[in-house]
Amino acid sequence: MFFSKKLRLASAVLGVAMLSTVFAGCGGDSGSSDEFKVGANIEMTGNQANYGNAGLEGLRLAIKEANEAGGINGKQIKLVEADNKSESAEAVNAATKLISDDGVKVIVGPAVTANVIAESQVATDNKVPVIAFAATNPDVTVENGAVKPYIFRSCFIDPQQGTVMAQFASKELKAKTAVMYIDSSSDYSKSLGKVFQETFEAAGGKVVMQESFLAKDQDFKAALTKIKAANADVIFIPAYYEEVGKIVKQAREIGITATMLGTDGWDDPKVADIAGASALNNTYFSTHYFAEDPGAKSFIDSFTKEYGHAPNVFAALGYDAGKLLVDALKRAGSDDPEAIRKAIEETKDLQVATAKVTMDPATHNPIKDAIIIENVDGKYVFKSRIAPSK
Amino acid sequence: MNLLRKNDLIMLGLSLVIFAILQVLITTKVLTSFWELNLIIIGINVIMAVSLNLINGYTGQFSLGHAGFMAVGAYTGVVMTTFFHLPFIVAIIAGAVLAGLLGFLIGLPTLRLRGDYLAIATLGLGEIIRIVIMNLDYVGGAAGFKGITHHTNFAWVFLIMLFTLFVIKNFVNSSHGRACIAIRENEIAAEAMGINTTKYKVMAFTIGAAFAGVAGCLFGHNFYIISPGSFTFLASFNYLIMVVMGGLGSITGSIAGAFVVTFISAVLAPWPEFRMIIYALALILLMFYRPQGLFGYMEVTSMGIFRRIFKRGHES
Amino acid sequence: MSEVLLKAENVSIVFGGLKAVSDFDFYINKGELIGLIGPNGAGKTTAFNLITGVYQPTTGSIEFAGKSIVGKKPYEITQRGIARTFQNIRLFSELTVLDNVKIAFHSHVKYGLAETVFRVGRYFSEEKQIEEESMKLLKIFKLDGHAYDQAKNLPYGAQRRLEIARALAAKPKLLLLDEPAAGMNPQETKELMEMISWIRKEFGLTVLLIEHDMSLVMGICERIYVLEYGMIIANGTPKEIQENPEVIRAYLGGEA
Amino acid sequence: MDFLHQFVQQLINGVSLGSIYALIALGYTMIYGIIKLINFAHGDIYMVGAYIGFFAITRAGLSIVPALLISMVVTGILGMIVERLAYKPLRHAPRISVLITAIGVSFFLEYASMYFVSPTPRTFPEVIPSVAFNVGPFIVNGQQMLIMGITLVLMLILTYIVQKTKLGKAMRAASFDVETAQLMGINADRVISFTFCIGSALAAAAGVLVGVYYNSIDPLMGIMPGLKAFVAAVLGGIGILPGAVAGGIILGVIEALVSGFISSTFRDAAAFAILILVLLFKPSGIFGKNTREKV
Amino acid sequence: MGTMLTINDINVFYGAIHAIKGVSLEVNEGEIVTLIGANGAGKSTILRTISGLLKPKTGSIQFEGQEIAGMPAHEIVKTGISQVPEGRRIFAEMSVLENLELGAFTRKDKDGIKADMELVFERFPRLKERIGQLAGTLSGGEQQMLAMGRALMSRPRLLLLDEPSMGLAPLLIKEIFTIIQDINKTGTTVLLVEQNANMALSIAHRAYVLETGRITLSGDAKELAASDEVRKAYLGG
Repeated sequence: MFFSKKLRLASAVLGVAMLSTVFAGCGGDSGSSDEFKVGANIEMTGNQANYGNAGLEGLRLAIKEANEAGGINGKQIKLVEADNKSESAEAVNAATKLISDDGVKVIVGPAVTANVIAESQVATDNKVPVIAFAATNPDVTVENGAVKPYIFRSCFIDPQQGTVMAQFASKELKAKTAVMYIDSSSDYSKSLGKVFQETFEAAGGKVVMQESFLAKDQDFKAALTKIKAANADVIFIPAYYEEVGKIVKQAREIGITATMLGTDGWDDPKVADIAGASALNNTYFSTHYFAEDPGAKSFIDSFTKEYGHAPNVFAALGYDAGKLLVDALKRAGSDDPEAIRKAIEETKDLQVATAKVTMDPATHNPIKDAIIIENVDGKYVFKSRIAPSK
Repeated sequence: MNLLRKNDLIMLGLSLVIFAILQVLITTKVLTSFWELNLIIIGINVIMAVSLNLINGYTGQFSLGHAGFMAVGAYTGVVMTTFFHLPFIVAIIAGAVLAGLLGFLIGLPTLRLRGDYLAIATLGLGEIIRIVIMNLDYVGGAAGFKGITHHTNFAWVFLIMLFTLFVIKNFVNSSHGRACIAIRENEIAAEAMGINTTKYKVMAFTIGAAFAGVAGCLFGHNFYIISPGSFTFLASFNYLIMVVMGGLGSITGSIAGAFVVTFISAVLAPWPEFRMIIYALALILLMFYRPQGLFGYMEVTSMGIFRRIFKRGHES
Repeated sequence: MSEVLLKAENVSIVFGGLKAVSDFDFYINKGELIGLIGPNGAGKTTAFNLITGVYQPTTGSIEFAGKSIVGKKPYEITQRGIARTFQNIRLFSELTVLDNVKIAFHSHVKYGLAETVFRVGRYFSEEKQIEEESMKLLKIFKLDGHAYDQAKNLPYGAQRRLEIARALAAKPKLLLLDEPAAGMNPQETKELMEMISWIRKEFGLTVLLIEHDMSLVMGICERIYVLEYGMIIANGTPKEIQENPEVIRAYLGGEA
Repeated sequence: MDFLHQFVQQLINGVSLGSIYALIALGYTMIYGIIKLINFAHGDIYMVGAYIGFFAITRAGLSIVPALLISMVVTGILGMIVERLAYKPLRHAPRISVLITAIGVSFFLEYASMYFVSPTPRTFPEVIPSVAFNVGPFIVNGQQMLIMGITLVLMLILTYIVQKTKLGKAMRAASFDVETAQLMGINADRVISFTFCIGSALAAAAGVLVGVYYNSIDPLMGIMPGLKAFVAAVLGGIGILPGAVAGGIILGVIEALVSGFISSTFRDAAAFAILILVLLFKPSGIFGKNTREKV
Repeated sequence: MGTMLTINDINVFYGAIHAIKGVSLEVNEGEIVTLIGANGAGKSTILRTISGLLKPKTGSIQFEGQEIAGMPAHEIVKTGISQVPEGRRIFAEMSVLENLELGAFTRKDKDGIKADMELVFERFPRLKERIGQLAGTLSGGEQQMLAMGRALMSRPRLLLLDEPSMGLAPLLIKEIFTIIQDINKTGTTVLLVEQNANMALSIAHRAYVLETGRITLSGDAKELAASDEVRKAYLGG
């Protein structure tokens, strides 16, 4: 009576589902020995999917090229992808799955700092090396002053960019006052702001106002109206391109003519699309590479051929991480995570799309130049190349 | 009445057997750490769903802000362990107390509202909690709280889940619980039966919030980093879906709902493009063909199969 | 001289400028069975709502057992000993018949929250007592066979009986019945009449009922109040009421 | 710029943002008025409207007005289809089932769109040159004027439809009392369908305008504005058309003022706080009438 | 005079409640038929079943030879039946004019509607005075008139009236009943549900007395008015 037919069916389904969980759990083997299993923990859906997916395209291309060139000692590299839904909790989930179920020996990603930090504990516990391709926050590889043995990155770090832009503002632009407009939902943005302020004020400038917004905001006019009133020489906006495009557009609309400065998050053709070429004039940003650099050219060509559209900076960084990984795998010669870890740490003078990199074993950050680009009528114009300060 | 106690003991024994089996499977690595993690998430979701069910399903008060209380518990807990270096259990209790207190303070004025108005007000309150946390630099603001020590494991989650189920089941099977159910069924008649409806609505809301706080604390200590982004109204929707999918007013249902939703999410993980589409369609179809959820108001203990196994009938 | 249990003096209530009940004067002695009748919209249910605290009177006083109950919430009034049924049945329809009755014992439960949650102390003994008393009530109302059925699945007449059983479980001194026979057939109505008389004696109750079924009202009430346009137009024995020209006019219409 | 100056400038910003909330809120409130459903998918309808407008402009090369009209028509039909397939079968189901279905529809629209148009934001072409007009010391740009202008026109048209046309009257009658409306010979199903059509068309217009205004659209763009619009509708008194407009504008202005004078990170919190205060002190909204359940 | 409406053995349920138990009745063209009985006897339920708001579980309802049981309410209006619901249910937030326009919702003949509107105003001059006023601000009697005028706007052949006297002062009741008689004289058949039995019987041709879902008496209105049976049905004894 109480236990109707339908209900019986429902619980049967439930039971099967439970059992299958248990059995599915038994399936995690370490993979066959004729391929290298590499994990990609990526923001495929959710708020940061744009950045994650672009990086994944670059990564896939690097792996594909390596496989076409004969793989690693005749073995093919197999990329196992997992979606972290742009949430740090899910990044842990995805990393755990990659390690325990898919048996990967090394992981590339995620794109965003917070997600990499979430993942790093699981990777460290399981002694699986990680290469972060776009997480520029210093805390990614270092904790309490000590380097995290298994966590690496293939991009430069925020202090470098922040310092570069602050020096650029005070020395080249002779700016005395600055406003910072920060994405307070992003560690990236916040830490860049901090470094910029320190450097800029040390050089005699003054940050007269700091405003904040949140990722995915649409309307910035209210805060910009306030910023306009501050009348500063430069406005520093360390943020990602989606918001940057809208901010620049709306700033110009309400009559802000001041110079705007940005960071690598600006490096995407979308900024010009959204803001409009003329609005973007009188803006500068730091980034990882310039399209006419050696190495970059061939990457851009093959990327465009592969996907039918030009790469953005995330794609380039994803590609870099892939190159770095392939190089390390070759030198490691086995899929032993410890060997891979050691090989990554010993990376030296490796030509990737954005630069020639050497891994700093003390910080697990690559030693890389930063580039400053000026937007002129919708085109990137190379401004300067600045080596890391130390 | 011994029957009640006997039933309890059987359920408890059964649960401990399941626990032992799973724990052995985990320790021997038969269940990989990915599946351990999923079991942990299921456990946390069960606590969330059952505590929300107390508010939505049993007391009939439409709350859409449950993730907010989870956030309070999570942040309180990690502050306790990370900044004050207090034991995990103290953090859990603190998370429960603070979330419960907040639930009480919020519930007192807002539970005068009914139906959709209450729903939108609680949704708003959940968002306000999240935004306030987002603006607190003390806990890392929008970028999240980092450097949390990993305390949560399967044993903690399972035992606390069991405790939650025990408390909430006992609550709803008492005069207090019946008062809440009466409010759901007919508030005016409940009041006419001598039930102080405001008191019981607030009580259910407070207890529900406190357990959400517990779940939050477990959640926070599982992921090394927590950010306000994990506690948006979409997360509240997700818990509501678990409750409705399992059946409003059924603890068994909430367990099943939490299980099914977490499971679907894990199984569909390799197809991120389709995952949400399938999930959405499943939800709509469920509402078409089984709007009362998988279990309706039913509990496992009252089901034929269970009674048959333990040779137990209704006393009548 | 019998003791007055409920006394209303000069009670009026205004809804949006309209007087729904005005200058309502009325008393019930302990142990009486009183009927309250009147045409549709005369304000009978409003009077019930005033007594049970659902509405607060605009003016006037209501005393129960010698104490004012104006300003008290419905649950407080129930706890003081007035229980009611509703015109449009308000059962806890998804719950079992037994649970419906158990709920009404609420104000007499002494065990606390901790005893509940950890199943210690008075919990089991009181629950046992509640269950036994509930079953006893169900038996009286011939509902014990349906104890585990959902209330909504009961036949209509049985639902009406369940509402009364539930009200009794609150252990009232005064029972208010709002159209207890509505929707019942003559046979059911007759049984209901007998039951009401019986429980009144058995439980030592005072009863006030609103009813349209005159066979019931005239059959069991000792005294009847007639309301029209929110005012009491007559008060007397069934015989007196049936022959009162004011009442006939109120019911059948003045202009013929 | 002094305080007053900034204040007025923020008001201008707030009203243009509020106009968009108002357009979406109108649909919310009409649908709630007639079938008492919080249509959580309404924000996603707005997103679909934005995409249809986007493709009409970029693929078919249309200018803004025809693109707006096409988007309104197509999205209006989509609204009717959604109602027909997802909500009509649940006309007599418990409220919570319909609500969960609405959440399901919302997810479906979001992720199906994501599948078809990719999660990458699209850049809306510049259909209106972004010229800034200086009105005294204040700045209003062309797009703000477009938004306010089109919103005004649409509201006038809506007022005409609802007040003067036969279907509009049927709509008002049915949302006041479905049963009696049926006794007048009004086909409730058709009226509900029509309501979804108009509400969705207005949301589509808001979507296209947002595309023009902010230049960028993506499949998840509807979540927050949808929620805000619902807040606006409740603020004004749900089911009341002028209430939705007022609620939208009030919300827009509050957000602009909070962003301008406190911090934009508290903007959403302020919006919800105002909502809760209004609900606590006047549960039926600013324009609503209080009702109580009959005992 | 032929039979206009034939109800044959209908049974209607409200959930578990068997509200109407095998009721049959007839209304002939040109008549005023009244259905009287105490509260809760099921009078309104019968009217709501005729107009399609409720569906009978069994039994048939034929209007001018056409089976209308189970037809949706908005279609039944088109066949020529119009109902003035209990409690009037005017559209309070719309003007008097709009209420009347809604009454003519099914019609397309603009001139005819205009003419009928004039007729309504002739019959209820007070409505014309308040043409632009919100219907909710009218007095009870005016609202009853509006509800009747609204029903007449569909130019019904059968008018169903549900408790037109409810809540009205005696003088007004008299006025309303005179108007009902007038309406009937101009060719509209009327089925009147009333609790005020004396008043209803005074204007009706025939009557049915309903007790707890069953018809217990029927016949010539004048004869019923004279007998003591009706009083018993109401007051018992």
